[in-house]
Amino acid sequence: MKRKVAGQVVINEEIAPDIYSMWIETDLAMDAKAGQFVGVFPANQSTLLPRPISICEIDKSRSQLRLVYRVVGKGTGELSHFKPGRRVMLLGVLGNGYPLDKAEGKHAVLMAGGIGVPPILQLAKDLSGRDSAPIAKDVTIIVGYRDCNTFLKEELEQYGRVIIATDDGSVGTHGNVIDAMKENGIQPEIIYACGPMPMLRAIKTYSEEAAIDAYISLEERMACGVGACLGCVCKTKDIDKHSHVNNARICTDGPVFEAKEVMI
Amino acid sequence: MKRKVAGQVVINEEIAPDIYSMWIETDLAMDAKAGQFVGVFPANQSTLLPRPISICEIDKSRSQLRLVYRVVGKGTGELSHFKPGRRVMLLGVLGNGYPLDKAEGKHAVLMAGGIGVPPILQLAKDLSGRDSAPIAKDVTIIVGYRDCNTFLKEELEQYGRVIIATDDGSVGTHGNVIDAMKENGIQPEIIYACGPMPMLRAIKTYSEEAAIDAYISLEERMACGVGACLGCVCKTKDIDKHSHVNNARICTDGPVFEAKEVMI
Amino acid sequence: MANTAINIAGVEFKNPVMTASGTFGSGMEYGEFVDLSNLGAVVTKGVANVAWPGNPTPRVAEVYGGMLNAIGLQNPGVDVFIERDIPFLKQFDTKIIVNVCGKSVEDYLEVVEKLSETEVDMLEINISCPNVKEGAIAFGQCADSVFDITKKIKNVSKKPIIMKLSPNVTDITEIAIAAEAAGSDALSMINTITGMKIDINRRTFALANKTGGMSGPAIKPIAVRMVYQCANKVKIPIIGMGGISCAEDAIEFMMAGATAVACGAMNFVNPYLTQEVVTGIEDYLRRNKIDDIHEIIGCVK
Amino acid sequence: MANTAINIAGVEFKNPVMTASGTFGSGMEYGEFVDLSNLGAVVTKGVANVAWPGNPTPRVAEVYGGMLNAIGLQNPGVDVFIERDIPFLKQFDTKIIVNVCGKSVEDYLEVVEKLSETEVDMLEINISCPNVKEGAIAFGQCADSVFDITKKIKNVSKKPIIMKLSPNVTDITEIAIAAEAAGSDALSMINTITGMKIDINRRTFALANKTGGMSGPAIKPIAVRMVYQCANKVKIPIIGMGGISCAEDAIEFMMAGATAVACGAMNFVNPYLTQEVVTGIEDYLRRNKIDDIHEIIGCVK
Repeated sequence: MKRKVAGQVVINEEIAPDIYSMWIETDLAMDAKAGQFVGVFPANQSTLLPRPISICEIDKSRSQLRLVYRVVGKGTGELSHFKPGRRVMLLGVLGNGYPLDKAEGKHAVLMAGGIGVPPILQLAKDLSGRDSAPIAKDVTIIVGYRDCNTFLKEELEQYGRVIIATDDGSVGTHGNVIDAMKENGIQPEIIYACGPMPMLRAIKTYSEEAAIDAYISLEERMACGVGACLGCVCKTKDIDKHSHVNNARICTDGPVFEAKEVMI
Repeated sequence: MKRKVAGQVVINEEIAPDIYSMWIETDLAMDAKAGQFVGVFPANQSTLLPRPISICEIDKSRSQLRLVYRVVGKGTGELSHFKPGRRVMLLGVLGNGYPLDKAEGKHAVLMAGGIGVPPILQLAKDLSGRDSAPIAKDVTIIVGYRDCNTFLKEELEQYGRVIIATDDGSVGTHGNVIDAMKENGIQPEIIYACGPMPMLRAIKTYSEEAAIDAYISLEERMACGVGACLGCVCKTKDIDKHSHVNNARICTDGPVFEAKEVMI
Repeated sequence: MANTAINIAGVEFKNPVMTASGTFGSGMEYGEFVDLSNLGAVVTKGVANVAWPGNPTPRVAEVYGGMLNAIGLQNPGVDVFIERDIPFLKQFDTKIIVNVCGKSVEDYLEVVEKLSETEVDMLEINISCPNVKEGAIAFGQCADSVFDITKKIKNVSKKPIIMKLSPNVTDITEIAIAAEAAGSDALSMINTITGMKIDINRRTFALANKTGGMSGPAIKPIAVRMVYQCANKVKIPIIGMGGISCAEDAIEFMMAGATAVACGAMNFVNPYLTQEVVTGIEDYLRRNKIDDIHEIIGCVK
Repeated sequence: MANTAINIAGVEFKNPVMTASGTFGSGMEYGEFVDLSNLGAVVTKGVANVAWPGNPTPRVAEVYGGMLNAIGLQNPGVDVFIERDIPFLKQFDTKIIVNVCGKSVEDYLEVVEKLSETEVDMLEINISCPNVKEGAIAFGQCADSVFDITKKIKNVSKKPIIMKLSPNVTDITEIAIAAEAAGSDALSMINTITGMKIDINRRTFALANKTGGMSGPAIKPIAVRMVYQCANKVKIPIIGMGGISCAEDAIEFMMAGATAVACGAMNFVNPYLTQEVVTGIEDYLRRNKIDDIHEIIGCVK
């Protein structure tokens, strides 16, 4: 059941230049799944719409969600100044999340780039069975960064083999996550991904050529976050269930789509 | 020199229902005079203009200003939640203030009503010579309240005889400040006033009939606070110096006017 | 409790709170947050004779106190709508107003004729969407064309019609008068105001469509002014909208002359908004000892 | 340092940052906060042939992201202005643009003729103030009357003229084209948008004048859209304004096609705004390695 609720900041710290990690106590945690997101409302009323931020980690025992976000504008800039104890208004839980069962018994490769890395953490945890029974046979995590600020790397390493690609070559493969996959001879049986559009396009192409299932998480400017406004659509191969015009709503039909279903 | 500066909240407490007292550390205190005001900027960006709030007390030794305000809307409601240490943006010091020298050697009667009471406190202090040489021969303070919530009464009593009028008759004279003046046989030689328009009109009439100088502080919706926008004008007997159309600017030519100069 | 029921063109609404077209889908999504049976009416997203794919993305952008949208009236077409959305809405004890859009007069007439045979309560005719190339706003910016299309729709419609007016005009009262003269049963106003946002770092438009329709609290004073102007020029009821974010805003529109109000973009900020406005209006009436909501309609002159 | 000088109708401005008429007096008040010599130009409060008392109070009200004003062009008349305000402004190394208002064509012409004999640099003709009963906006909402008054003023003016356009029109490009065709040297846009606020507790209008002109960040997207539309229709330079609150906003207007910009209501919120916009534009150009501000004018198409 989606709802707008008040959460409370537990911790909010910079973990890399302009990258912040915030734990929020909220009962939305009880409903959350890897790959879903929440809308975080700005406190400053100059803008009003919730910012969609993907869920990085879910701690149901403490009823907390972790959001790892990049400061890019006024909204996230303001968020970065929220201190522990502060109230934060949330809309959630939004989106479909990653289909975990598709990885059963397979070698799952998780690919992410930049601020697409955070949602992969909860996914890696779930697939590797750290908190429950393992789902995937094996988990490899290939993550791309701009430079040596490889945030979340150590945490990801708890849940599988981590391979790094960097734009500037300072760590791991000099190139993108596909380059890193090939360089390391990784052969995915299923791919889960989140990151910038060029990366997702490359993964779509690769997965179609290799005939592997790939689930990618898309981003788009959103208003309502609940499927009402039709702001955040993505062209799809098949007709969408809402308007029957091959326009899926990223906020509700997604953000995770099977790569072959979307025209990106 | 007017300026926009950041002050810091020292204390902010409710002293009567919906009436708050806030001390702010700001170097505007060094320039401030009784009867002047500051513009307090909202933190919530839904509205933008500074709220004009009169100065209740000036502590130059600590570089602090005291504002006593009534919570009437979103802006003051927000202000009431400001905690010590919080930054507050101020525009000041604004307005002309009360002419203290006019009271020299006279029996000064200070009349105020409701949220017009606060500026009278610093004025009483100055005229009675608590912090410096006494100016007035004698200071009588007549203050009107709605009911028994006679905020600032004890503080005013340090600087002169205090007479109370209340709308509901619960304390002092049942009626307005003019009623209380007459009931107590007070004979002002000069009047300083601040409060609601009907009270100021009554004082204007009384002072003209009794041929006594009276200085009254006016209020009006303001935008800029510095005399540029011509929003807060008041009809005057003589032509104003700005537009030559008998419209004085309350924010700069006032807020304190000689009662006989303004058409209220 | 005070009476909050209002009547528009013979249709009785339990309260004056509606949803603004395009911000509430057909009610399914916000049905998770509010009980649609508590609303005066659900006004649906625009429906055309055939499915429309809408505009490319980005379709939305934030601006101070509001947003721009250029959805482009994506919709599944009237047949799917009749089969799927009307039965959904009929489950609730609320009135159904269907927003109708088109690229030509014939498009509008086709939709109106089909909806006339359904159980919907009223039709809101969108002649004011700024985000589609043909039709829409072009019909709504000139009194003569508003008169013409209103007359044609009124001739075929078996449901009362509400012409939805564009604020992007010199004198909205001329348009309102034309719609009334042609037989419109009510007016709704305002649709969005055309705006633009440029991303100075990427040096491009924030919206793929370049311009978009602005909504949200930022436009409320313009909307209130237009409702006031029109309410003093026409006799047909007005449904007021534009940036309503609380019951006080709704009451402001009603005091300006609106018989009913619609909550729009602010549903995105507060998904419980419609319900809160209903309750807030009741509270205001109680606090002010007002027995009947009609006492506040147009009470500020 | 990058070139920030721009030229409008032969007048050279050291930078494109001006003040919006009516928000900056004749510069005296804000001279306490900013050095007027750092600004491209000071655009004064409107000046009529005789003193105008303006409207009753309340004249201003707050709205979401902005304000409403109905000052009613209070001013001391052109004679006092010439004697007092021009000598004051001549002390500074900035250009002087005088905003001219009137209730009849003759009023405008009288002011223009008198100012033609002074040392001011340009005249901005206010045909778009929504707050005075006669004249003003009535001249500005119809292309024919804009053409007519522009032509008459141009015939007598010895100074270059800037027609200031109203946003309260269906198609602002028609008005812009008419002004250009009649010889206007430049355009400034937008004036305020007519709005209204009702105090639901007192059940009355927030402004004595009922309606007022809306300004502030809330109207910026509408202003940017109109500047963009006009810049793509006329060749004369445009001075863009409407809710500018920082250098980024100013750059947005310039990318939409404005040659210069004016800071208005936000001076009231940030009295250092004009100076900060000047500095902020310089910073943007440096950061983006742009040599000449002309590179960004109209760069988004």
